[in-house]
Order: sequence, then C-alpha cells, then structure tokens
Amino acid sequence: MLDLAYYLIFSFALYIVGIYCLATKRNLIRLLLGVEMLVNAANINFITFAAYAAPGFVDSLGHSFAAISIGLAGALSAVALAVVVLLYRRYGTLDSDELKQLRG
Amino acid sequence: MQIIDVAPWLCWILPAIGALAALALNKVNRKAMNITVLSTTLLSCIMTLLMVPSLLNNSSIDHALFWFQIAGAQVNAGLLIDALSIIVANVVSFLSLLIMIYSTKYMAEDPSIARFWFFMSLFLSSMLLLVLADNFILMFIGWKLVSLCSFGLIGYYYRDEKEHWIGGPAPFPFQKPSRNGLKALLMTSFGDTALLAGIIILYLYSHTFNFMELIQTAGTWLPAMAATPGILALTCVLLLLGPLAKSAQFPFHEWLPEAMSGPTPVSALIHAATMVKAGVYLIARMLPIFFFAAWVAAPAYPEALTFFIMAGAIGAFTAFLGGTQAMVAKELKKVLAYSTMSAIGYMVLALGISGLSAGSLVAGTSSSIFFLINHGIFKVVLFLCAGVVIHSAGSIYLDHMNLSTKRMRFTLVSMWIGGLALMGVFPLSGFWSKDNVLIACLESGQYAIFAVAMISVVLTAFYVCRMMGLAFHTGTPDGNIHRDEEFRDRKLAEDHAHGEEGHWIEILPYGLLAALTVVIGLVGPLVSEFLSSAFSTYYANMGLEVAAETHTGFLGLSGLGLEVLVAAVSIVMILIGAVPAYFLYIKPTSNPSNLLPQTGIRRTLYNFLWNRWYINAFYNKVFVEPSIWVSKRVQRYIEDPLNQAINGGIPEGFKWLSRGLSRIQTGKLRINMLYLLVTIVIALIVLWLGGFI
Amino acid sequence: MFTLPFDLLLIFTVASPILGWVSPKQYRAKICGVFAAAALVVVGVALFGLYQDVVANAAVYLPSNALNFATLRVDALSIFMTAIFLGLGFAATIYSIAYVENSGRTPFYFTLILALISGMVGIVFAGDLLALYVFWELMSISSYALVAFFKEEGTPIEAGFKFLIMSAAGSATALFGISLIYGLTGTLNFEGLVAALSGATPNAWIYLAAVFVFVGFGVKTAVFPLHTWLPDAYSAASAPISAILSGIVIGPGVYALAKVFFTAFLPIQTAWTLAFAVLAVVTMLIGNITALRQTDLKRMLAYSSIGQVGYMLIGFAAASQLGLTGTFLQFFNHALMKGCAFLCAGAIIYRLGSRDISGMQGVGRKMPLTAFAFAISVAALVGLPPLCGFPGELTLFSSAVQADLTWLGVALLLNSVISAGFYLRIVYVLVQPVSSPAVEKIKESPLLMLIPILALMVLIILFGVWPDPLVNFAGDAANALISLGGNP
Amino acid sequence: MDTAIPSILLQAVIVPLIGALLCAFLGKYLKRNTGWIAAAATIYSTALLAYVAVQLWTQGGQLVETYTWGTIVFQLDFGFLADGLSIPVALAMSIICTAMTVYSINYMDHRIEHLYGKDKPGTYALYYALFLLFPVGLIGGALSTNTIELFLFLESGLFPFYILMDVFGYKDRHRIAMMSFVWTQIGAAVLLIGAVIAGVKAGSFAITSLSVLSGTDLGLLACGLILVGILMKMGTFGFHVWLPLVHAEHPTSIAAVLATIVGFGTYMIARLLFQNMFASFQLFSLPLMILAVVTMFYGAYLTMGQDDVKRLFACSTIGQTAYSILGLASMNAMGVEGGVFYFISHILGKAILFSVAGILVTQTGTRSIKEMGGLAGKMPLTATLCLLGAMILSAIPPLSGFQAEWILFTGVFMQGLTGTAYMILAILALFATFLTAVYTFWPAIRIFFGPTPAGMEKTKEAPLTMTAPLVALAVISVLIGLFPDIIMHFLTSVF
Repeated sequence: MLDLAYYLIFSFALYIVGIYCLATKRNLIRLLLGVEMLVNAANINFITFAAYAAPGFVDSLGHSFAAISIGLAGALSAVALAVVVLLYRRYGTLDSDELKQLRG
Repeated sequence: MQIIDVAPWLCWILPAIGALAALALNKVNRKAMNITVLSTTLLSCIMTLLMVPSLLNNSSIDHALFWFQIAGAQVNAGLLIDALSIIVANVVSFLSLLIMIYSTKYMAEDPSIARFWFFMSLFLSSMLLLVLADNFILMFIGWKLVSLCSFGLIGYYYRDEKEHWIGGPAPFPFQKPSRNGLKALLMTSFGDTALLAGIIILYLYSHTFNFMELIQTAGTWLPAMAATPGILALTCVLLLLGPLAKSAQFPFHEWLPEAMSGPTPVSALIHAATMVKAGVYLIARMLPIFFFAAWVAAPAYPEALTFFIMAGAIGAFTAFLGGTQAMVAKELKKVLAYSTMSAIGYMVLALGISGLSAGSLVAGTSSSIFFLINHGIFKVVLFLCAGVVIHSAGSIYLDHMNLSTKRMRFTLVSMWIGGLALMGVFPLSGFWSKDNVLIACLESGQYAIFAVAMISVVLTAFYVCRMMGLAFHTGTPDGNIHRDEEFRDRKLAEDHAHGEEGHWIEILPYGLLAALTVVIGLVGPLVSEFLSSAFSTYYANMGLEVAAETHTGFLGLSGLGLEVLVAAVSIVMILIGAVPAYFLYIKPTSNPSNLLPQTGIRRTLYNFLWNRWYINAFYNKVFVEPSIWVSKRVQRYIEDPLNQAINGGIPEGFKWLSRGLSRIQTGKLRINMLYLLVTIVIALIVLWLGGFI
Repeated sequence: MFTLPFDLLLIFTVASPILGWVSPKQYRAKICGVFAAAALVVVGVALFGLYQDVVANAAVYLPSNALNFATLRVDALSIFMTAIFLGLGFAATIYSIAYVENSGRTPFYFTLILALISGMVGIVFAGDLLALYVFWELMSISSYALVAFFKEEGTPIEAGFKFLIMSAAGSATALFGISLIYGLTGTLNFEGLVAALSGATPNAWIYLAAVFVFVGFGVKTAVFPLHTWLPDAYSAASAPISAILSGIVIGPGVYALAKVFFTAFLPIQTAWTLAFAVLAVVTMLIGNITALRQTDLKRMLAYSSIGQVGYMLIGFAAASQLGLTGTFLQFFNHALMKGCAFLCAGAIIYRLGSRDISGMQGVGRKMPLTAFAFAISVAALVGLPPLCGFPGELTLFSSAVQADLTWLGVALLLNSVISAGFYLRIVYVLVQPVSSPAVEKIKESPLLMLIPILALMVLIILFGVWPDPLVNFAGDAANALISLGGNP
Repeated sequence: MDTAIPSILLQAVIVPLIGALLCAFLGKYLKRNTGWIAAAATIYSTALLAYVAVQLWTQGGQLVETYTWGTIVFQLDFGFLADGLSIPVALAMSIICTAMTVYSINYMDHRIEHLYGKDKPGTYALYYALFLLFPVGLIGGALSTNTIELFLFLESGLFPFYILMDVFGYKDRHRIAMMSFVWTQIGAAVLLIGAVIAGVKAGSFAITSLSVLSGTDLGLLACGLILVGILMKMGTFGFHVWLPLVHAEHPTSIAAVLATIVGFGTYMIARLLFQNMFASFQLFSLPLMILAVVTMFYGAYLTMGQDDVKRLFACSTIGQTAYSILGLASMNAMGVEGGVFYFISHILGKAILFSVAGILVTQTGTRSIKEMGGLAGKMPLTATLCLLGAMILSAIPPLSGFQAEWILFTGVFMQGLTGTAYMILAILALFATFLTAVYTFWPAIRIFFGPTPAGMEKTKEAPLTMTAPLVALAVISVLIGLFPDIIMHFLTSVF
C-alpha cells in the first residue's frame, strides 16, 4: 500500500486543479466540472482516511460519507444543469463572462 | 408688629404693584391708571418717610427672611435699614413722587404711557430694593433691574423717529434712542459683570453676602483673603467697576450723554437724581469693609487702599472730564448730563477721600451723601425745567432757544436757582455740600484731588452760565454750526406755542424743589452737622472706631478757619468761571464764536472737547468695531470652512470610499472564484508566517 | 425517526407537491401556501414539545449516543435556531401566498421553501458532520432553485447560477475540510471531535482543516471576501426568498462555523479569534460602505446583510459565552429586522414595479403601513433602542469589551453610524412628497403581505422593549454550545 | 419617601407614549386638534412629576421604582429614580415639552400648510406622535438608574428627531436631518462605548456602580469617553458644527426641545461623572474649563454675526450650554448646582426665544433680521417675550438666569482660587457672559425697535396658543428667579 502522503498530495492537487478551473474557465459546463473535481478531491480524502484509519480495517464512516457525497453531487449537478439550460435559453451563450448584469 | 418692620417691604413692593397695575389698567381706563400709579408712588414715599424716625435714633435694623439655600449655606432675603439706606431711599422716593406728578402732564399725550408708568414704577421699586437690600444678591437684583428700566426708558421712543435722535448736528453723528438704550445697558452690564466677580470672590472668603455680617466678620476672613497677594486688590477693582459703570464714571461714562434720548422726566429721575447715584450708594455701602481692612485691622492690609485710591482718582478725573465736556455741549440735556457725570465724580471722590486717611471717614462719607441729596434735588429742578424749556423752544439745541425771560418767569427762576446751586453759590444747598467735600480733601491731605476739584468748580460755573445764557438771555451761539437742512429737521414738533410757560402741574414739582434747595441752603450747616453725627454713630456702631482726629489741618488752619478759607477760595473759583461766561453769553460784549477761529490751538481744544476727548470714538474703534468685524468673519472663515470640511468632506469621503469598494463586486464569476482561492492562499501564508504549519 | 418536528417537516415537504397536483388549478397557489404555512405551525407546536425534552435533558440524541454513527443531537441552540427558521419561514410563506399567486409552478415553490427549511433544521439538529453536510446540501440545492425560481426574468437565473457555483465550491471546500478532520480524528461526531482533539497539541493539519472548513462555510456566511455572491442572489431573488435567504440562510453558515470552531477547533482558539476579529471589521466595513451608494433597494439591503454578518463575527472573536450569545441574538434580530425589511421592499417593488430608490419618492404616503414597518425595521438595523437591534449590538459590544477587544466594539458602533447613512436614505425617500405618476397610482400592500410585515414589526418593537426572554434564550443556546465544547 | 399614586414615575414616562399612539391613530380625524391630545398627555406627566416634586420637598429622601428588565445575561433593572437632581430636571423638561406641544398647535398648522398645502390630515398624526417621544425620552432619561436605560431613552428621541426634521424642517432639510442623526448617533456611540466599558468592567450597568471604577485607569478611559460623547451631543467647540444648522432648520417647536436635549448633557455629566466618578472626572477640570471658555467666546462671536433669526438663537445655544459645562468643570457643589440650574434656566429662555423666532417667521414670512424692524408696536407681547428670553439668557434678574449664573460662577471662582490659570479662566468666562447681553439684546432691538420697514406694516400679533405657553414659561422663570429655592432646595439635597 502506498504511503498516505501520495493520496493526500493527489487529493490536494485535484482540489487546486478544481479551483483553478473555476477561476479561469469561462464555459459554464466546465465550471460544473470544476465543482465536481472539488467534491471528488474531498471524496478521495474520505476513502483514503477510511482505509488508513486502522491497520487492516476499513472505516465504514468514510466510505458511507463518500457515497452520500457522490449522490449529493449528482443532485447538485442536476439542478446546475437545469439552470445552465435556462441560462442558455435566455442569454444564448455559455460564456460566464457574459453574465454581467449583476455588478457593483 | 411695628411700622418699621413693614414699611421697608411695602415701600418697594407697592411701586411694583403699581407697575403691574399700569399694564393691567392700560386698556381699561387711563385716568384710573394714572391715579393708581401715582397713589402707589405716594404710598411708597410715605413708607420711606416712616423710616426716618429710626434714622434719628441711629438704629440699624436688619429684617432677614429665609430665601434659598446653596451648597453648604443659605441666603436670606432681608432689608437693612440704617442711616445710609434711609437717606438714599427717602431721596429716591421723594424725587420720584414729584417727577411722577410732573410726568402726568408732561407725558399726557403719549399714546403708550402705560409702558412709561410701568418702567417708572418698576424703576422706583427696584431702586428702593437696591438701596434697602441687606445682601449683595438681593441688592444685585435691584441693581440689574434699574439698568433694565433705564434701558427701557432711554429707548422709550423705540421707533427712532428723527425728533428723538440725539447728537449731531450733522456732520456729527446722530444716535437713535433704541441704540442708546442698548449702549447704556451694555456698558453698565460690563461693570456689573465685574461687580459680580467681586461679590463672588468676597463670598468665597467670607461665606456671606450680608453687608453687616461682612463687616462684622471682616476680622476673621480678611487674613485668608490677604494671604494670597493681589486678591484683595483685585476684589477692590472688580467691586468698584460695577458702581463706576452705573454712576457713569470714567471709563464707563460714555453711556450717560446718549441716555438723554429718553423722555425728560426719565433723564431727571434715572439719569440725574437716582439711578446714577446707585453707584455712589454702593461704594458707600462697601466702604466700611475696605476701611476696616486698610485702617482698623491689625495688621493693616494696604491692598485695601486700592479701593479708595481708585475711587478718589476716578472721581476727581470724571469731575473734570464732565465739566470740560459740558462747556461745549450744544444740547441742553447733554450739558446737564455732563454736569451729572461731573457732580457724581465729586461724590465718588469724596468717598475715596474718606478712606485715604484714617480720620476722614465720617467727613468724606457725610459730605458725599450731603452732596448726593443736594445734587438730586437741584438736578431734578434743572432737568424738569429743561423739559419745559425744550417743549417751549421746540428744539433740544441751546443755540435755538433764546426764550423769553418774561413769559417763563417761574421756569427761569427755578432754573437759575438750580443752576446756582450746581455752581455752589452761597447760600444755596450746593455750596455747603461742595465745600464739605473740598474741606474733606484738604483735611485728609489730598491736595491733588483738591486742586482738580477746584478746577471743576471753575468749569461748573462757566457751563452753567453758558447754558442759562444761551437758553434764556442771548442765544448767541458759540460755534460755527452747520445750519443745514438736517439740522433744521431736528427741531421738535412745536406743540407748545413758542416760549410758553409750562403747565402748573409741571411747575409745581420743580418750584417746590427749587424752594427746597433754598431752604436747605439756609440751614446748610445744620444739615451737614446732622449728617456727620449720623454717620459717626453709624460707623461707630460698625466698630470702625477711629482714633481722635489727629490731622493738623491745612496751613495750620482747622475748623471754622478752614471752612472760611475754602469757602472764600471756592467763591473766587466760581467767579473765575462765571465772569467770562457772563460776558460771553448773558450780557455779551463779544460774540463767542470770535474766540473760536477755524484753526489753531483753541479750535483743536474745542474739537477735542466736542468729540468727548475722543473716548467714545476710541471705544467704537477698539471694542465695538472689532467685535463686529470678528463676528462677521467667524461665520465666514471658521464656521463655514469647518462645516465644509466636516459636514461636507466626511460624507464625500465615504462616497469616494464606497465607489472604490464597490469595484470588488466585479460581477464576474471567475473573479469571485479567484477570491476564494486567494483566501485559502493568504490563510495558508499567514499560518506559515505565524509558524503554525 | 428524526424527532417529531423534523419528521413532520420532512413529511410535509414531500406531501406538498402531491397536494399541489391533486388540488384544483385555480386554488392551487392558495392551497399549497396555506398547507405550507399550516405545516410550519404544526412543526412549531411539535418543536415546543421537543423543547420541553431539551430543557429536561440538556440534549436529545438520536438514534443513540454512539460516537461513530450519524446522529441527531438537539440542544437549546438547535431549538433556538429552529424557532427562527420556522418563524421567518412562516412569515415568508404567508407573504408568498399573495406574492406568487400568478405563477404557474406554485406547489414546487412551497415545496422548495419547506425543503429549504427542512435542510436548515436538519443542519441545526445534526449531531455530526455527516448529517450536517447532508442537510447542508439539501438546504443549498433548495436555495439555488429558489433564487432562480422566477425564471421569466433574466437576473434571477444569472444570480442563481453564480450563487450555485460559488456556494457549491464552498460546500465542496467545506467537505474537503471535513475530510481532513475525519482523517485527523476518525470521527465526525461533535462530542467525539471534542474528545479526540481537546487534549491534542495542535499540528499543521488541524490548522489546514480549519482553513478549509472556514472557507467552505464562510462562503455561505458571506464573510469577506467570500461574500460576492450575496448581493446578486439577494437582490435578484423574489422578495420572500430574499427575506428567507438574508434572514435565515446566513444562519446555518454562522451555526456551522460556530459548531465546528467551538468544538473541533477549540485547541487552536488563540489563532482564530484574532482572524475573526479582523474579518469581522473588514466584512462590516465592506458591507456598510458599499451599501452607501446603491441605487437598487434590494441590493442595498443585501449589502447591509454583509455588514450584519460582520457584527455576528464579533461573537467568534470574543470567543466567550457572552460573545456567542451576542452572535445568536444578533442572528435572531437580524432575521426579524432584515426579514421585515425585505418583505417591505418586496411589497413596495410588487406595487411599484421598480427597484430604483430614487423612483420611490412618496411611497410612504401611499403605503403608510408598509413604509412605517420599513422605517421601524431600518431603525432597528441601525441599532436604535428601543428596537430589537440594540440588545444584540449591546451584547456583542459588551462581549468585545469583556474580551479586551474594545476596538472591535468601537468598529461595531462606528459601522452602525455609517449604516445610518444608507438606511436613513430609504426612509427619507419614502417620506418625500409624491413626485412621479408611477407612485401616484400605487396603493397599500395586499393584506396577506401586510400581515407578516406588521407581525415582524411588532416583534421588532417587542423584543426591543422587552429583550430579556430572548437574550436569555440566546444565552442558553450559547451555553449549550460552550458546554458541548467542554469549557462551560 | 412614598406617594399615594402607584408607579407614578413609570406613568410619567409611559403616558406620553400612550398619547403618541393615540395621536398616531386619531390624528387623521382630529387634524390640528390632535395637539390637544398631545398636550393632555404632557400635562398629565408634568402634573405627576410636580406631585412627586412636592412630595420630595416635604418628605425628603428619594423615590425609586424598579422593574426587572434583564435577569441572566445582563443584570438590568429598568428603574426610575426621583431625587433632588433628577426631579427638577425632569420637571423642567416636561414643562418645556408641554409648552411646546401647545405652541405647536398653531405653529404646525402654519408649517404644514406652507409645506404641503391644506388638507393633509396624516401629517398631524405624524408630527404629534413623534413629538411625544421627546417627553418620553427626556423624562425617562432623567429618571434612569442605569446607563443602558439612559442610553435607550436618549436614543428614543433620535429617530423622531430625524423624521421631523426631514418632513417639517426648513431649507436643505434632508441633508441636515441626516447630518444631525449621524452626529448625535456618533456622540451616543462614544457615550455608549464609555458606559459599556464601565459597565462590563464594573459588573453592572447601574449608574451607581460607575463609582467602582472611579479613580482607576479604566475609569479615566470610561470617564473620558462618556465625557466626549456628551460633549458631542452638547455641541461644544470642535463638535459644534452640526448644532447651528440642525438647530436653525428645525421647526421651532422642535428646536426648543433640541435645546433641551443638548443641555441634557449637563444632567448626564452631573449624574454619571460628577456624582459617581468624581475621582476620574476631576482630572478633566482644566481642559474642560478651557474648552468651555473657548466655546463661550466662539459661540458669542458666532451668534453676533448672524442675520437669520432662527440661526441666531441656534448659535447662541453653543455658548449657553458651555456655561453649564463650565459650572460642572469647576468640580465643586456650587458649580454643579449652578450648572444644572443654568441648564434649566437656559431651556426656559431658549424655548421662549425659539418660539419667538417661530412667531416671527410665521407672522412676517421672513427669517432675515435685516428685513425686520419696529415690530414691537405690531406685536408687543412677542417683543416682551423676546426681551424676557434675552433677560434669561443674559442673566438679568428677576428671571432665573441670574440666580443660576451667580451660583454657577461662585463654583467657578471657588475653583479659581485654587490656581492662577483657573482664576484667569473664571474671569474670562465671566466676561464672556457679558457678550450674551450683546448677542441677545442687539438682535432683539434690530427686530423690534426702530422704524418699521415697508413690508411689515400689516404684521399682527400671534394667536394666543402660541404666546400663552411662552408667557407661562416666562412666569415660571420669574418665579424661579424670585424664589430660587424651588430649584436649589432639590439640588442642595444631593450635592
């Protein structure tokens, strides 16, 4: 089994990529992907910690949390996609920078 | 209850009721109003007369009632009845009564006479309160109220119609009655402020406001006061400033000439006979305290002499100052006003004398009070006559008068009696009191003051003769008066036929008083003797026992010899003043304007005197104009910029800040997410720098 | 299953769309609205029963007191928060009945409101971070949908999307932080966290977890600089939703931060109190100063909410029982005041059809009751006694002084003065004489809108004049949290 | 002491509040007569307070009413204390409010008609309902027993103050309303900071527990903050920029009440700092005295330069409140008694003067003194009232100003004897009072004396409801002036 550190580095990296994606990308769908990445970074943490909780055992709490979290992320995505569709209908674009009616 | 317990209270409460009655009855019935006011005045006068018996038995009664409490003490309201207060109260109420009678005719046609009665009655009430009060606080109430009444009466013609202006003629400035009232109020207020400071300092050491207690306990509190050098002198100065302002003494004398814009009875009562004497009264009232400090206490406190030196010097100077100005005045009432200043200068001077040597206390005080009585009487005569004269002549300027000596015989005679008494001609009342003052000067060794007083006698003789001459005998003017339109406008509406004698109701009061002047003159030495004995008992009761009179007299003379000498010298002095005036104005041998070339030293002197020594101008330049200058600029240069900076600037700043900060809200989703990232990064950096991770 | 009130709430939530489908179309809005309102009342009654239990036992656990299971734990704080949620939710629901009358998708609207409230109640009932997160997502998703609900207009959708992305990123960040906590302790139960971490010497991971949790929950709380979604979402959403969002959706964020920081992160308290102090000041300044020159009425109120969040953070900085009392009290009062203000603003906009403040001159003369309630709520927001804003600010200020952070209290008062600058502007515009024909036409708000507005106004005055019961309740709530953290 | 009426102090505070509600609901129907409801409420409060005062006079001691307000988190009693300090102050303020309510009836009629035209019944309800919050705040503030309660009552007048300015004020009223709100709010905030610091550290917000901190470093801080807060509310030099504007542009009936609110700081300093934090407060003697003297002169010169009749009296408030501060700064019983006495006297005078200004504005239609003149013949009663007001301010007996002023200055000179600097300040201050006569009488003369300008011939006397309350105030002032024991009996019992 690999050292815990590698998993953690991976999850942190995933998190950073996700945030970077959110902070730079302008396509609405990509933004959703960025959010998914963030959630998954956390999920990986849960799985990893569950595995490393006690030698030879897997902590069920971490796994269940990850499973629930995936489900919740799915719900989120569903709502988000619905909003994106509505947005596209109204604005005719998927560029987030075009959404600038609200400012100041 | 004895009459002496009630009379003092009634004598000042009655006129107050009269004052209110005047307002209440104004719309109801004028006649009833006049009668009510006169009867309250009469009753008040009777009440003061009822106090005279206790003057004869030299008692000093203090009626005190609980008034109110202050931290750690209480203040009582009481009336003090002693020689000083009885004499002054009688003078006030008697003169008031006569002047009120005179006014019923003089002011009869005035539409707002209720206001006149109100202020006159209130004045009488507060003047009596001032005189009878047994403590500083109660006295001060009367003191301020008389100022207020004076304000109301000087500005009686508040609409400032041209005929009531005073001053001029053009190009010299005219002053309006309303402004003159304010000027009088403010100048006396300035003195009052100082007086109040003095009273308070006195209280802080003595813990009492009561006049009698102040003197009785002086021995215990004076050491504490004298422990700090300067305090006693400061108190002297502060306490004197109030009376000096009230009595129109230098440097506060400037309000009096312009106070003549009030109705003539007002000038007679307030600005000649009574209110201006309040200062003299108060100095006399406070005098024992400082006399005690300067001469009786052991060790003596020489700082207390400040009081007497200041009074003597200022009194003498004002006597001279007033005399010089009266010599050139063009308005009849102003001549009398200047002469009032001068005469009060005499009284103040005499009071100063009384403390300048250990032995002249009684002589100084009694001569001063004697002068006060006499001056009150004959100055009222002069003013009341002046009222009739002005009505008759239809002008306030002496140059315009030239009245008939035939048709106005009563007025002429009365006025001459008053004038001669003012000059101090034997055997009228003024002679005795003036000589007493002069003797007191000599006896206490104050030769400088004596000399100034003597010069003033010359001046008095001159201006009285000039005034009478211009008014009745020749009417030859002495200046090159600009007889332009403005000047002609100043003539009063001619409601009397030119040169007509006054109504008998008007003549009666001043006739009576002129007679009284003669009577007092005839029994002068007796009155003088009576006053000295009254005051020596008065002071003895206070414990101001002074060693037997040790002065050696002047040139080895004393007693009768000295009196004769002084009388002789003063008669000479009167002649020195009167003779030139007689030949210039009464039986003119040359035109007085010939004495005044357009330029030259005499012209300069004339201008100097005419412009009142430039003192008024100086005050205007130094106090009035800068104050106005400053007040106009405070708003523009301090208040407005502050307002701009704070009330305008700070909101502007916030607006600017708000504009700047709202740029954070870009509306771009990417930037928002960047904030999130940055937050995490900064948090990590801070933690790292803090050594936490 | 989840205690009676919560069970009821969930059942009603599920039942409401069904009811909507079966009910006749023309009455649908009214029926659903009344149903939702009635549901909240029933839940409120049930909550009172639960409150008796909590008073008796300090905390009610479900299903058991085991450390490693998802649990609900109901204590005084939970009851306190739930009461606010239900109360303002009820007011907003009543109000909505009038507001959404003409909309086609009425049942969903009320379902979403109930779901939102369920989510929030779940959060405050949660006994561990797992349950908390689950209900957090329930709340979040409902709120996204609600912001974007009236999709006919453009800005709600835009605002909803921005809100969604930011908030979801925040939730994910919080989840990341929670995962780190899990890794550190192996448990998510709050009592377990206290037990596991209280004795431990702080290491880097715990700080790291704190940062992620703070950022995650901070987004929902709208702490500077994570507040940028808030003005958009509040101003674009419909009035009752704005009221709920502003009044109570801040609550779960504050609650979650408090719950985590006063249990798991107590060992590193010294590090975060100062951070909260600084953030409190910056947040309140940003909120209040930016609000100064807003022209959109709802946007101005939205910014002022950010300022209010700053006030609430003072309790964190003070980190004492008094401070938390102040935070919860301020939260309660803010729910009343800002709820009322948003409802009034909604009513005005509903009648006038415009949000521009300068166009509202004279509205107060046409809608006097609404304007009066607005003025009262605004005065309360400034913190004027005897209105309910004052006790909250006083408590917070006292706690700051007590914690030797007087400057923080000074900042609070200074901000309340600054805030007067824009709050009063609204009042001033409303009392102006009528100047435009648009205003000339309008009339007083509909009764159903007026009732919740006036009810809230009365509460604002009532709790201002007689704050003691409320202060004590908030004090109990703070005590519950403090004692959970182990230092009573 | 005890009284026959239960909860008498609570009643005195609550009744105007109930009156306010009545006015709010009935104003629409009663229109201008709403004022009589308001007047009834304030008269009732005044009567109750007068009754308490009489009881206090005869029985001595003090009357305390306590209602529990906060129990657990904060120990707060909602108490009312009537003692020798609070009763005269509360009574005086209540009388002013009563007089101003009656005065308003005609004045506001004119004002509302001028601003909004006829037939705006709602505005009457608004005005009187808000106006009645002033007596609530002022009476309650004077009777408070803890700092939070005091703050509460102080602030309760603030919002009405804002709205009234905004709705009924004169020129530039919106900006000034905002400004006044912010300024007084800042003042209140600073005051609150001090009070809370003291309260938290002393463990109780009761005013008496301030004494726990007296003399400590913390006490000095709290004392300083409270003082600065109060000085801001009192508009001393440096903090005064709001006062002339706010004071001048308010409807005059409110301006009179504002003078009361401004002067109320005197009471607060006496109650909070002098009575309870003396050891800390006395360190402020010299700076406070200097500030007071500067303010007196500044206020005097500022006032002298004014040509606007309302602004004139507004500016004079700056200097006049500084007198009271001077008295308090003298740190002895006489000074404080004088300071509080002067405050009471000043509000009587200022209420008269402001109302006279209001009468002038309503009757002549102009505010500029330059356009006025000779009005004494047209409106003799108003002229008399103006002069009486001027007499109160410039301390001319027999009005109350004189008694207050000499008592005050006795205290100041007592401090003056302790050092040369104090002495110089005392004498300077006394001469500043001389300027009062200049800036009150001079304008009075310009307005009422002299020839009547062309446009003013038709000016008439004001109706009786406007003058009668002022006459009553003047009579009260005369009574106090003649029998200062009416005030001093109470004040000496506490200092």
